[in-house]
Amino acid sequence: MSATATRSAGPVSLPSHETYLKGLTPVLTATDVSIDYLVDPPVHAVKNVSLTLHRGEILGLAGESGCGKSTLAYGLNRLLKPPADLASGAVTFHDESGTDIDVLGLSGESLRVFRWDKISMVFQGAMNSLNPVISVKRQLLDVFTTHRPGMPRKQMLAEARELLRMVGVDPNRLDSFAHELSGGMRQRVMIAMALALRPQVMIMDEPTTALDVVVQRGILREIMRLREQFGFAVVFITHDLPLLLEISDRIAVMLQGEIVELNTAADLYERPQHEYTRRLLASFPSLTGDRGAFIRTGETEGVA
Amino acid sequence: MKYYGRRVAFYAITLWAAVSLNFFIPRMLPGDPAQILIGKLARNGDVTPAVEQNVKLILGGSDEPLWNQYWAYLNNIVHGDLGISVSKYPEPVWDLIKDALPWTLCLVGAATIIAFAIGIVGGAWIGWKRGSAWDHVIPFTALLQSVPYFWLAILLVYFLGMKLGLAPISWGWDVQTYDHPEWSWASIVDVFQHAVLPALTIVLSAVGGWLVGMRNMMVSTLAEDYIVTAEAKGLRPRRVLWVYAVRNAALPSFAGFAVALAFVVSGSLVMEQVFSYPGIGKLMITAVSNADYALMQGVFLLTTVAVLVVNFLMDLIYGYIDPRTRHHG
Amino acid sequence: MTDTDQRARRTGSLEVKDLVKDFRVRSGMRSSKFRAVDHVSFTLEPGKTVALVGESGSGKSTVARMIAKLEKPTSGEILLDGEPSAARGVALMRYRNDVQMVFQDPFASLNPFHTVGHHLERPIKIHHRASGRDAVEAEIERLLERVNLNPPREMADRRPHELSGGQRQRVASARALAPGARFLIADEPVSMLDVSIRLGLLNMFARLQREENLGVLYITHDLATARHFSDEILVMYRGQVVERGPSDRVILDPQHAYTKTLLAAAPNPENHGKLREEVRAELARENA
Amino acid sequence: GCGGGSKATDASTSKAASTDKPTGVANSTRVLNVWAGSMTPIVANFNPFSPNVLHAAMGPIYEPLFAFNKAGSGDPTPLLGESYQFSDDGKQLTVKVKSGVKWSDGTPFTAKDVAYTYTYAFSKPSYIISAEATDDTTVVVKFDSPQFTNEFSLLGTTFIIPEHIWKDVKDPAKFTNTDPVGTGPYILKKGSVSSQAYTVVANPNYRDAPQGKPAVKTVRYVGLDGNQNAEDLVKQGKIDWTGMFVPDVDAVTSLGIGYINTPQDPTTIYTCSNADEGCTGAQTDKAVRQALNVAIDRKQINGKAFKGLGGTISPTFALLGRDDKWITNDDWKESPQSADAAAAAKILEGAGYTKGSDGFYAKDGKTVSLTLKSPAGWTDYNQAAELIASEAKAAGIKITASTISEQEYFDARGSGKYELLMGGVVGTSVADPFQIYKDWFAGFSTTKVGTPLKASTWNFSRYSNADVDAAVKAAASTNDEAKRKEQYAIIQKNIVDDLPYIPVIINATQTFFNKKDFAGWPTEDDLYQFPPSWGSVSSGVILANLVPLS
Amino acid sequence: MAEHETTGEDVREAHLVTAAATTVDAADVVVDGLPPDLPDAVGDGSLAAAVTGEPATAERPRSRRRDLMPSWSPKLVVGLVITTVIVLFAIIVPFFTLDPNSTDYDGLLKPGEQGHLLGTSAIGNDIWAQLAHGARGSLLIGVTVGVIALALSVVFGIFAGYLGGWADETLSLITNIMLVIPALPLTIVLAAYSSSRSMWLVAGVLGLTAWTGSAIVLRTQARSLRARDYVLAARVAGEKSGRVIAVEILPNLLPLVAAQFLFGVIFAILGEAGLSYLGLGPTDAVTWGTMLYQAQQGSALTLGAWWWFVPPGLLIALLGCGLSLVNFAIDEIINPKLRNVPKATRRVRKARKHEKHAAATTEEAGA
Ligand SMILES: Nc1ncnc2c1ncn2[C@@H]1O[C@H](COP(=O)(O)OP(=O)(O)OP(=O)(O)O)[C@@H](O)[C@H]1O
Ligand SMILES: Nc1ncnc2c1ncn2[C@@H]1O[C@H](COP(=O)(O)OP(=O)(O)OP(=O)(O)O)[C@@H](O)[C@H]1O
Ligand SMILES: [Mg+2]
Ligand SMILES: [Mg+2]
Repeated sequence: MSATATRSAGPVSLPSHETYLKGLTPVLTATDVSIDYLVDPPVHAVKNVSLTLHRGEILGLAGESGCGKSTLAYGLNRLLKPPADLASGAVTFHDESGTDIDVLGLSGESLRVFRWDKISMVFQGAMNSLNPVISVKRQLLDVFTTHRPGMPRKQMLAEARELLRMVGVDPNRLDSFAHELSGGMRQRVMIAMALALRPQVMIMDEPTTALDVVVQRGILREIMRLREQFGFAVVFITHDLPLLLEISDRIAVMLQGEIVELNTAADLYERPQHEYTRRLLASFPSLTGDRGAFIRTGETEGVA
Repeated sequence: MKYYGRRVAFYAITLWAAVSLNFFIPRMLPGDPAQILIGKLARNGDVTPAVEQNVKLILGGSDEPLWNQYWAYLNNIVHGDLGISVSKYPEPVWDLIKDALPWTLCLVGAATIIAFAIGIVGGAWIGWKRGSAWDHVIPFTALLQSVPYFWLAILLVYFLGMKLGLAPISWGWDVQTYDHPEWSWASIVDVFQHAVLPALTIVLSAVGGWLVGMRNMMVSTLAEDYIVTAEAKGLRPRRVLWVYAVRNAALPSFAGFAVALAFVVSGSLVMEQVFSYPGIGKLMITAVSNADYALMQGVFLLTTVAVLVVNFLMDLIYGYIDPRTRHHG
Repeated sequence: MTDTDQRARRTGSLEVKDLVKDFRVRSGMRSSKFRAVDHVSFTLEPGKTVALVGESGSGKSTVARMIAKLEKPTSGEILLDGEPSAARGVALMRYRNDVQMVFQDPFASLNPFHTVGHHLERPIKIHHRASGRDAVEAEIERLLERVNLNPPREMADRRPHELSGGQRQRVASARALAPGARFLIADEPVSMLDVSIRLGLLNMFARLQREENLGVLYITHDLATARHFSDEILVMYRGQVVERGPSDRVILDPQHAYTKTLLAAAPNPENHGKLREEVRAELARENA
Repeated sequence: GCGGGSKATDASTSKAASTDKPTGVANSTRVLNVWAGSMTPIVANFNPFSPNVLHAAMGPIYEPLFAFNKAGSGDPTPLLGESYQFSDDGKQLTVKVKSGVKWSDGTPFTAKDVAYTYTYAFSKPSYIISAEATDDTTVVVKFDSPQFTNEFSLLGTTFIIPEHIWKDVKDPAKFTNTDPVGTGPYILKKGSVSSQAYTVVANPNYRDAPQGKPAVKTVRYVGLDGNQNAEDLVKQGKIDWTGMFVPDVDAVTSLGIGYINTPQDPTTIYTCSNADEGCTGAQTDKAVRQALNVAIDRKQINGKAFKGLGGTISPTFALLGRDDKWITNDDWKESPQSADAAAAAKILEGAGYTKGSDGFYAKDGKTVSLTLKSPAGWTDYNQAAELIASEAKAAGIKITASTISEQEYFDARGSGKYELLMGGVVGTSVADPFQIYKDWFAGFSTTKVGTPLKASTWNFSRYSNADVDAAVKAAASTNDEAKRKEQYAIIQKNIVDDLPYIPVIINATQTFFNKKDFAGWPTEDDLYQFPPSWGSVSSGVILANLVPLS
Repeated sequence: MAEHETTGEDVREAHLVTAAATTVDAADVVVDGLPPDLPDAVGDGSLAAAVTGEPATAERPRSRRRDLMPSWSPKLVVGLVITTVIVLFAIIVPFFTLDPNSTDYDGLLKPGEQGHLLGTSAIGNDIWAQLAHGARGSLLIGVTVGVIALALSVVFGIFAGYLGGWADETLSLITNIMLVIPALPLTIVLAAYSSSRSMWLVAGVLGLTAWTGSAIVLRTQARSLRARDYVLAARVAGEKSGRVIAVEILPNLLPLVAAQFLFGVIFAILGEAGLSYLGLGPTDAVTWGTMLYQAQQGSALTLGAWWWFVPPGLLIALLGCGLSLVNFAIDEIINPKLRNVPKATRRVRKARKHEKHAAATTEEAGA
């Protein structure tokens, strides 16, 4: 079966990729992660995925709907809920301090303390990630009260305002509730919240789907800026390949639970190795370029 | 503004319709109150001619056209006059209601609140522990919920009251110690003791509904993205449970709870009958079995107004409970 | 209806004139008016595609819904063959004979309870495209074949959840074609689908359009497909049409500021790495 | 229900209070708790003319002139009166009242109060022409016709009210008299009326107060909403005296609770019997009533529905034991006690009925099918009705037993719109069935179907028979026993044959009382008064007679 | 233009229903939800298939009707078993019992005495026979009320919700008035209105007061369904309102309607018992309510005749419990989270345990 062949081969990549990796320090390493959904019949959503995220890099994760992108992201952060079950593999977090943390070995209190502080996350449905009946302020401050118990309240407030300002939301909106904010603002609030503890890794699961292209652009720009400022690493998940090509350093292409190609953005665009990547790229018509393959089959010159 | 205009119009129409129904329905009932009163008196031996004469005198004169009666009735209601009870002649209906209302409010109200509280907290817990052995509580609550109320009450009286002597079985307070309940510690304790069995009956049969509802809401809520987010934020589980999940999950129950509270004023007919509890439900039974229109209307009206008022209050305050409804339309 | 009639009718156009739609929005105690569509006019010609693009909430769907008679315009007219269109009764039925709509979400626009056959059978019967069991079945098969759902007989017996998203969208299209419509309103017909199947579907639309000489209103966010699949592009912004023109002209040489913003925001693989550079430069400037 | 019935009592014993006085504990503070059938909520009303008057007003607070003993024959006990005398023509009554009696507010009671009561506009019966106090202890009442038969009503149920208070009452119908002034052994404890109970305390001005009466200083009347509730409280010792139906007497008496059963009131099947007055249904045919009369199994009904506590009924409606002397034919002593389907069949077939394939008799193509209604909650009646339906079926008569609300019941009864009802006949309070004949069987005591009965008439069956009417009139105008008996023979012959009320049983009248803490209760041997707590007048006499033991 | 002001009030109205009905949060109802076991978004997968040579997603063709059936869970099984047993009891057993109204037997026989399986009542009715006939009576009333309430709630709920505008205003107003009027007293008054209360009358009266809660739930759903694309699509296709409701909307509300129906049945059986307790039950039929009433009136408990008092109450509770359990299963179809989440939790816990166990054994083996 072709799937097996691909797996044994590992993700396709170019030698230049190796060059690119030199001089980077890893921050998160996933080895051989497999995740199943224990439904009837079981779904093998992620199959033996290995991935290394480096400090300060934006790693794009692309692939069509249902290929296991979100599942993998949840797995990296130990957020899988039943019926998902991380069947095998290892995830290691390489802390700034130099210690390595076995993420899968964490549990209870140690896991709780680890979350958000080291890895934070912006969810696919960020629209729904804010509790609708609790004010933005409380949800933001909760992060501080839990993870920075000693912090004076005043400072927390100041910090919260600063965070909102950074993502381009009026700090006065702190007392708002989710429904009082537009979709874009909610996304930004979530990004602010994810930034609160200055984590070393941020996982963003389709943070801009369902948004207007104009709004989306604004948010992307914001993320890029913040990454430049704080130097966190980002796993950016989307099925919008053109978008990824614009913003990411490296791109992993997922197909049916496996990473089939992992390459720098430029290489991937210019020299796609895997058949699937090639097709994927081909399905985006060019906006400004010539029509290429996308001649309207219906075009009838005669009538026009 | 138009929206509120419509709401007010709605309340006005509902009130009018309910008030009118209250007037017409009892009048369609068969039965001559005088006959009923005399018949009842005769069950206990002789009825003196003087008494009979009195009965006829009291109950003789409603030969007026229904229409006139209706206007008089509306007029009286507007003036806060609920009329005079026939079965407890010449006691004004309002006085009867006034005496009964505190009992009903305290007992049924407290029981409703307790049932709700247990339901919400228990439901939250069972929902939180979804998939665990706690789920097996659900069928039992279903069973309790389906038990005929009076059957349960009678069993409780029989076992807890009679066999074990754990709690008093009649009345709202110990009439053998106090002519009226007093503001003394002992008397208050006594009133509480008398509320134990009736309240237990209500709580047992009502808790299941809240519990299951809350548990289901809880399970759905826990699958929401914002709960996952809260967990990802590394919040303590207790905080996730009580601050992030319970509040959202309990919201839908509040509207139902408000309505339940409103219906508290109509008392609990069956329970009050079983325990000779001096509440509104008892009045209703008295009214129906004596064709006491005025009393019946009084109780109906009270309930209707209570429900409307609670609905209105809910309209006003729901925004504060649920910020989502606060601003947008 | 004779063939000649049919052909004669095919020449008419669907004209939208000065369409306005106000919504009442309630906020707390007050209710205010909100103008979702503000004096929009355009004409759909047979065999032509007009694309309607614009930001989210700019009123595109509202226009579509008004044309489909799901929403009543506050003012303005919808003229079919130069005649005002009806809002109810037999006349509405005739209008619907000619104007059909394909909905955005193929997962929501098919009733999960009914078979594919049912979805097609109803419009055929309602609009008297065929009568008698066999004729209806033949018509269903013909429609399914038109949209490349093969084998049609087997497909007709399936229920929506047994179909892939692309297949569902095809069923939805077939349904819209069933009454023999001349104009098709397609409200983001492919946005819910994976990139990998979008093009196929768009091509199918284009083919059907050519074969049936359909006038199509193609509503989308996706400027690239708007450019490639339409003759004319209208750009909507806050209820108004701010720019219109031949598709290549609008995309390659935008005039209105909003159109420019929109184009700038659209992801373009050719721009890879550009955003990062921009941001870096910006930060460097700030720090300096 | 609070019906009853039992074996006939030979309790026609001594007249007044027992001679061997139980010695009690002086100054006991033990409160006597009574349930006299009041339902909650209790509303203060001590106007003896009000239909909603509370029990304590009738006997314990207000008294009539004499106390008639419903449970025995014999002379009435003097209360406020001392003696009375009818003129020979029965048109004048002279009463001597006690002297030295005071109202509970200290005002002296005189014959003037009695005269006032008899002429009080609100309570005056129409037949009274005048009542005058000829001196402080004598009252002369004049009537427009012989009133021998109203002796009980005039002397035994008319509560004497104080003129000095009532003359100021503006609207007697609305007067609730919450500060009652009476002559009885008790006065209302101020502020004690609540929705659940009220308390009366010894009247310091009571005429027997110097003798230490009443010895029970405080009596509390409670309200309860059901027999079950009351029974439980009796068992718990929280109620000391009540009269109600309890199916399992042993369970109560085994706890050391005193018990007496004094069946008094007949239970019957009311039939709307008179087609001339507008009755409809198969029961208007005498044959059907007669068949039903022999088809029912009275023994079974007593055993099952009345737990064997009912008394045997006589079709003459004379109370067996007490009124034996008024039964003019030995054949009419008892109604048949067991079912006789064959006899029923004979009667029906004789009357032209034929049995259909469904097992029920029919005539002219119409099956005999009747509905027997009883008020919901009157268990003994409900159960009896079920039994009757089942027994009638065996005799080929189709009866559907159904329960209805009290209001429907009373309405049906009053208006005559019914076929069969389970119903009680109020037993006479004197040892003479006359009152029943007059009120329940006389044609002048009824009206057409659809019009409610007039006051004081109870002929719900719409029975009307010229012979009976004449006999009733003749009996009313004489005080001579033999002459009356002649008339009774005519009445009895007719009603035993016509059966407008099909006699079923004499209801048990059960009384439960606390014999541990109180003595002086009526007993089988000394049935000095009708024992149940709800008895009007009698309850006052009994209370005054009780002594606390603890 | 009422049809546009849909958003705000529904949030509340959805919950303005009986406690039991709150088990369904209207916002969460996925009436036309996909079979939850299947992946939500099934892509065409044409590309992926082209690449890997296998279909992208393994689809299990399941018929829609099967999806509407609750999947087997212990709750459902227990609920169905209880309900079925009682229904069969009501249908079959009455043919083989003594006459429930016959009083030919001795009173208060203990269970087993003189061949009476459950003894006799005070007046000698065979309790077993009464229980069986009572089951029939109670169920008939329950089902009748369920049907009446359902019909009314469909009219007042679905029609109102779908049609909107004035029709909605009027129908909702009636619903709200009915909601405001206290049901039990109204029932009493209506029941007292007719002097001979046949079973059908009692059922009718209960039915008239039982529908409001369902109507509100259904209305909220219908209002949200009204805006569904497939309903709009049907309108664009030219379907008439009546057909849209009957063919497009109703089928998707089936689980909800079924749940409301079951609630109606439980409500009716309990309501009938309550009415009977107050002496206003049916007069021409044996039901569990009338049995309880007679037992209570006959002081069954104080007489020690538990076999007279306990069984009818217990059967009511059991039937109610059975129906509730079935209802829970329906809730789970309407809101798959309810079923899947707890089930998933159990599965994963089991898998973990299994893994641990396996790990332990391998360790042991290694040692
Ligand atoms: N709770 C679940 N139970 C069963 N299968 C699930 C569950 N959640 C996800 N899956 C399956 O796991 C696979 C991967 O899902 P995942 O959500 O990770 O996809 P994705 O790549 O994030 O897709 P999208 O782009 O649509 O977000 C899919 O086939 C999906 O159907
Ligand atoms: N029923 C309604 N009531 C009130 N406002 C509405 C209603 N329907 C639409 N609107 C508002 O009208 C505006 C236009 O909506 P419309 O759906 O036409 O936008 P759109 O261009 O299709 O957006 P999208 O690209 O997101 O689909 C939006 O602001 C929307 O909120
Ligand atoms: Mg995803
Ligand atoms: Mg749109």
